[in-house]
Amino acid sequence: MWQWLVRLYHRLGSPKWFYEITEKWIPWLALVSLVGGVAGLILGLAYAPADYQQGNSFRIIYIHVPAAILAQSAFMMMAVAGAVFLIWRMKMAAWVAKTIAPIGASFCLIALLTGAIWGKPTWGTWWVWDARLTSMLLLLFLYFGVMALHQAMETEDSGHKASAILALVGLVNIPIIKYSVDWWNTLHQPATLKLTEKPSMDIDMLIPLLIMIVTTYTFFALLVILRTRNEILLHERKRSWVKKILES
Amino acid sequence: MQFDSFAEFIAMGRHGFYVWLAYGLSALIIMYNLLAPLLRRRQIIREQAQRLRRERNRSSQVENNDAPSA
Amino acid sequence: MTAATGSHTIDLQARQLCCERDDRVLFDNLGLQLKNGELLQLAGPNGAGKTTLLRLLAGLNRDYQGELLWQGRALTAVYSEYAAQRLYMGHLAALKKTLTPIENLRWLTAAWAVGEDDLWRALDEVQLYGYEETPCMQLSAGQQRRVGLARLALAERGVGPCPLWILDEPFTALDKAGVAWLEGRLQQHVESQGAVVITSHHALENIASLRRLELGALI
Amino acid sequence: MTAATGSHTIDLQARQLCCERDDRVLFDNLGLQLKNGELLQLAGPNGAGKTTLLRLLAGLNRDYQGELLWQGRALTAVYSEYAAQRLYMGHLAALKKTLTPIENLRWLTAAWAVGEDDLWRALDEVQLYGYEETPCMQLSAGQQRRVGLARLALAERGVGPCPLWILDEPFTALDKAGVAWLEGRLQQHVESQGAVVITSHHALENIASLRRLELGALI
Amino acid sequence: MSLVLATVKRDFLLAARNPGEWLNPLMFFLMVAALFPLAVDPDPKFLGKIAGGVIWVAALLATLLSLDALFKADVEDGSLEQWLASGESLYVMALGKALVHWCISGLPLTLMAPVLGLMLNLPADAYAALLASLLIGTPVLSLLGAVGAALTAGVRSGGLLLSLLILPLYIPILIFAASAVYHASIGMAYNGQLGFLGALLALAMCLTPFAVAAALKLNLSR
Amino acid sequence: MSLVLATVKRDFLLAARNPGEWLNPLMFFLMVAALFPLAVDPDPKFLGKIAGGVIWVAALLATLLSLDALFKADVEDGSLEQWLASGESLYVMALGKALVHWCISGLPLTLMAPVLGLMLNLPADAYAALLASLLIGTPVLSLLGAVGAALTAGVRSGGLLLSLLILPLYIPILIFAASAVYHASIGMAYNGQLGFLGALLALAMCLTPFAVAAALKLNLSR
Ligand code: HEM
Ligand SMILES: Nc1ncnc2c1ncn2[C@@H]1O[C@H](COP(=O)(O)OP(=O)(O)OP(=O)(O)O)[C@@H](O)[C@H]1O
Ligand SMILES: Nc1ncnc2c1ncn2[C@@H]1O[C@H](COP(=O)(O)OP(=O)(O)OP(=O)(O)O)[C@@H](O)[C@H]1O
Ligand SMILES: [Mg+2]
Ligand SMILES: [Mg+2]
Repeated sequence: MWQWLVRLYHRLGSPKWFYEITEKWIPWLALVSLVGGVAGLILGLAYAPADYQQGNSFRIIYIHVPAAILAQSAFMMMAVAGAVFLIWRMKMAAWVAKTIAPIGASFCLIALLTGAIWGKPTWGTWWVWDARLTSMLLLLFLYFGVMALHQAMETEDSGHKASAILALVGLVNIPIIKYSVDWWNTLHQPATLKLTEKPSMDIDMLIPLLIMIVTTYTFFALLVILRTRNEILLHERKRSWVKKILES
Repeated sequence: MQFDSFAEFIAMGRHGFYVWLAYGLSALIIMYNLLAPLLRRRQIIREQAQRLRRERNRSSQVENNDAPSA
Repeated sequence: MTAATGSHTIDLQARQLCCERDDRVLFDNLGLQLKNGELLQLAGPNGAGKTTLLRLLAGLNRDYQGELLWQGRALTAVYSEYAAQRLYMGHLAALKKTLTPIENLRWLTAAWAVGEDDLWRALDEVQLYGYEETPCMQLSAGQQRRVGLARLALAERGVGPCPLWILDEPFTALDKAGVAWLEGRLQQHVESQGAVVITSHHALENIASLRRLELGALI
Repeated sequence: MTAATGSHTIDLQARQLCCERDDRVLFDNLGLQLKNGELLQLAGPNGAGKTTLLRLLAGLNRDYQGELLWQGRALTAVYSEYAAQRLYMGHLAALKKTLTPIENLRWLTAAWAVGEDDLWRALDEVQLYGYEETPCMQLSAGQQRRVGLARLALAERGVGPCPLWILDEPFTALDKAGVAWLEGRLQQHVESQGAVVITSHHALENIASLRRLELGALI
Repeated sequence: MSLVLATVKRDFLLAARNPGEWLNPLMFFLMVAALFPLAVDPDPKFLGKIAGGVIWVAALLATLLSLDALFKADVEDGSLEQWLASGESLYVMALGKALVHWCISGLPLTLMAPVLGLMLNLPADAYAALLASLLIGTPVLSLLGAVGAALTAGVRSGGLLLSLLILPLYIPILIFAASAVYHASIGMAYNGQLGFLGALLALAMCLTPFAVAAALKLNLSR
Repeated sequence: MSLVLATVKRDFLLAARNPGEWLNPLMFFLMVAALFPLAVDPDPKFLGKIAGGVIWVAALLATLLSLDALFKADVEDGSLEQWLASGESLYVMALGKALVHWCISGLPLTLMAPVLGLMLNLPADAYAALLASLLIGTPVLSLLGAVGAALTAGVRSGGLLLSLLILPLYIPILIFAASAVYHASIGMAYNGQLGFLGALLALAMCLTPFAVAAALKLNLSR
């Protein structure tokens, strides 16, 4: 088992292996994303029953919730990749961390935008300082910080390291931020406006949601792979195997 | 199927604007995320192939220049 | 040779110049005159006041007693006219580290009518060929200095309309080839009726019309 | 002579060192060894990689391939031990402009057991007598460099426990007397079994055990 | 003039090369505005009442922070010395620098403000006044700020000294602008305030460049 | 260790030689707090309600601004290079720098806060909570801020980038501290909040120096 992990680690650390293996994965990931997306959206938009309170506006959930969940876990992945880079100096990890940042930020933005749009018909306002919303906004800022820091550093390598450090510090802080914001909000503000937290969901509503969540993760993997391959091409351009690709 | 007609589907019972705005914006962001790496890939390949060609040319020139003296 | 330098008469005079810094008199009752075709080297030990005097002559420091004249008129009175005819290079290179040599040079020569090609050729001449589009922060110490010196290369091509050069330690960080190039450049400028004031600890032996002004040893 | 330098064996080795910056290979497969009593001058044109190599040897840049050994062990592994025995002076002088030379020197030598008197004497030796309590921003370019060089004067007095000196262009901005002093100081240090690595465009002729390492001409 | 134009071009180029220069003030603007509900009270009705003021304070602070770098880099790398050596008019140079500064800080702030209005629940009637006041007010901030930036350019850790010098000068703008937004939000006329801001702008355009030019020359005493 | 001590001493000396370093944050603190009544509504009752929050926001922004210079000067003049060359523990160095920073920014702010309380009509019951929360909270601000300052030390115009990086991390402190003051002002217990701030302080003391040390090493890639 350990042997196998070590081998996997070394393989993952090899840009060539990654580039070649993902060549095979891409069509499958794209297919799953496409089929899942189409199926989830058709089921969610057309077949799921309308919410008895919110009517059809609740259908935003099928993009909102997957995006929100993904945005949070992407930050974790980014920090872990950054840590791997800091500790073992694995270049691949740095590239992966670098590519996750803008994608995670995009999903964070999607969650915020769709949430805000959803808020208008449900709460009558685009934005309230609810705990969830606030911590999501702060997450977006953390993403922006990581990206801005990366591009501000003089050299690529110090950019990788700096943003990895920041991502780790942010990772420690996310639970603290979340906790404090939850606590602040439940204390300050009576629960006039809350995300609808229905304990149980209609199964017809739930299935498309699950499909969309899985699809979002697949799509995320696809995006990360595409961007990482670009980094590989750029940084390994002097290796003979890349030259072969360039010449073809 | 929850909707009787396409028009109804679009209208989403008063909430059409919000639903479609949300999905529209998301689609834009997602499309950007999908297209950006693909376009970037093409750009990288174009640039690097050019660079390679330039280097090839230069090194072959140098060899040509060197040949008589050697 | 160059139209620009030929058509101007250089006449910079200092009379009874006196400057003190923090109660130490750096120089007192100093007089000098600079004409076309001359090179004046300010020499002296560290802290003698070379940089201070150079900045006075350049009109960048007005904290002195005595008179400074350009073509017979007070330097402060004809400053903008004077400024258009002298090139000043201090310790600081006025480079933006995120910009490339070509972009920096374009800014440095904004006041001159210089074509793009001239800029590229000037960079080539100071041995920055191949580095024209590398951000300056990635250049070595000597390469960064060379970006600033490229202005002198331009002047040679007849496009730098500055007959009077005022240079503070221009040899800093240059390698042997660079030093030789700069010496040649100075010589050439002086020969074509320009004038140069320079501070340097470097011995400038090859230039005919060299004058040295030794500033007081403090130590 | 000095207790400090005599008691340490210097043994710095580089094996198959290779470093590239932005796709340009600066040096490749470079090997060198430095022992007590040796002076190694890194020479070469601007941009050859002298500063880069110097920082690798000082352990301040770890972006290289190959091996760097201090007394047979990897430099990074024994870094703090190594650091205590080598003195590094880069382009930047680590001076605070609002503090005086004596205050700056006190900080620069914090790791050594140096008495107040030694500090004053060291400043005196680099010709900063009378400027000990002038804020550094009021010093001339050469005088500021001298504050940093005062550390070398201290080492001479047997209190600077650094047998290995790593200096980047230490002659910058020095006048003739300063250059002479520094050359003498280097000579003396090497004679008393210290070792020096230096980058300089200056020709160091007077030192017996001088070795030059010419880094590649790029141009 | 050629140097001024070249400098304006170069400054835009620098901003493009280093997007942080104009993105960071924007982010800061967003964040200061976001701090308030967190520190004070997130109740939408309450926020709506203070929104105009908070947005203006945030805009002011964001501008203030971005000013620090306005001349400092130029002093440190010797560009300023070259301006002075060029003998060109420092008056025009000051105007050019302030213009660039406004384009990369004031203008984006103005465009971003409606988003903050949404987040702070600004009453719908007040958006026009908010935009108008920012559009007229932020150039004044840039112009006045340039004076402070020039005065402190030679000073290390000048960032705070700058705030100290400039904040008092910013206060009239803040008062009038915030009051314009507030009046708009309760449905009253606000032309008076805008007129005053416009007058300030005209005044600042004429006078501040002199002060900037004089202040820049100070950096040359050495 | 000797270098760390020497550096701490030197930093205090620098602050004494250049009083702006610690006076400016203080002035800024005063002024931000003074801007609010101008921009919002000078009614004392209303002010009393928001006073705690406003004071904390002002303290936070003042700290943020003073952080910019924390390592930047050391990077630029080569002091950082000398630390690294010395081979001494950067962890201790980071702690030392944060300590000095707190002494010349957080501590004076804390001592100044009651004056602001008076100006903003803070309820009498809340002063103890304000002081306690500042005393525990500002060191955390300095420690976390040191991480940001170290990360941006090599970056030109890092001042704003720093804010962007650090503000989200400051939010928990702001929330708990402001809520402590608010609770005190309406006569409720606030030990919980202070306890949380204390826990954050302990955590920050242990962890942030690692991040600072790692970040400082980045500046040596060249
Ligand atoms: C900008 C505004 C909003 C943001 C930033 C936001 C953010 C989030 C986040 C972070 C989650 C948690 C996903 C998870 O980890 O499980 C979530 C879930 C959810 N949100 Fe939103 N939201 C916003 C507005 C709304 C609105 C207006 C509604 C509907 C009235 C809504 C309904 C939901 C629902 C139903 C869930 C899933 C329930 C759950 O997992 O607890 N959200 N949102
Ligand atoms: N931070 C950097 N990033 C990328 N390339 C760099 C960086 N610093 C230096 N270089 C490149 O490395 C090469 C060597 O630089 P280095 O500073 O070592 O030269 P040097 O020999 O010290 O020259 P000089 O005599 O001018 O001081 C140069 O070509 C330079 O362009
Ligand atoms: N800003 C200043 N305020 C007060 N005194 C100063 C200032 N700048 C320089 N001095 C003093 O003026 C004297 C001359 O300085 P200057 O820089 O002209 O010397 P220099 O001849 O150029 O020396 P170097 O060869 O070291 O460059 C020095 O003694 C210095 O202490
Ligand atoms: Mg000088
Ligand atoms: Mg060098």
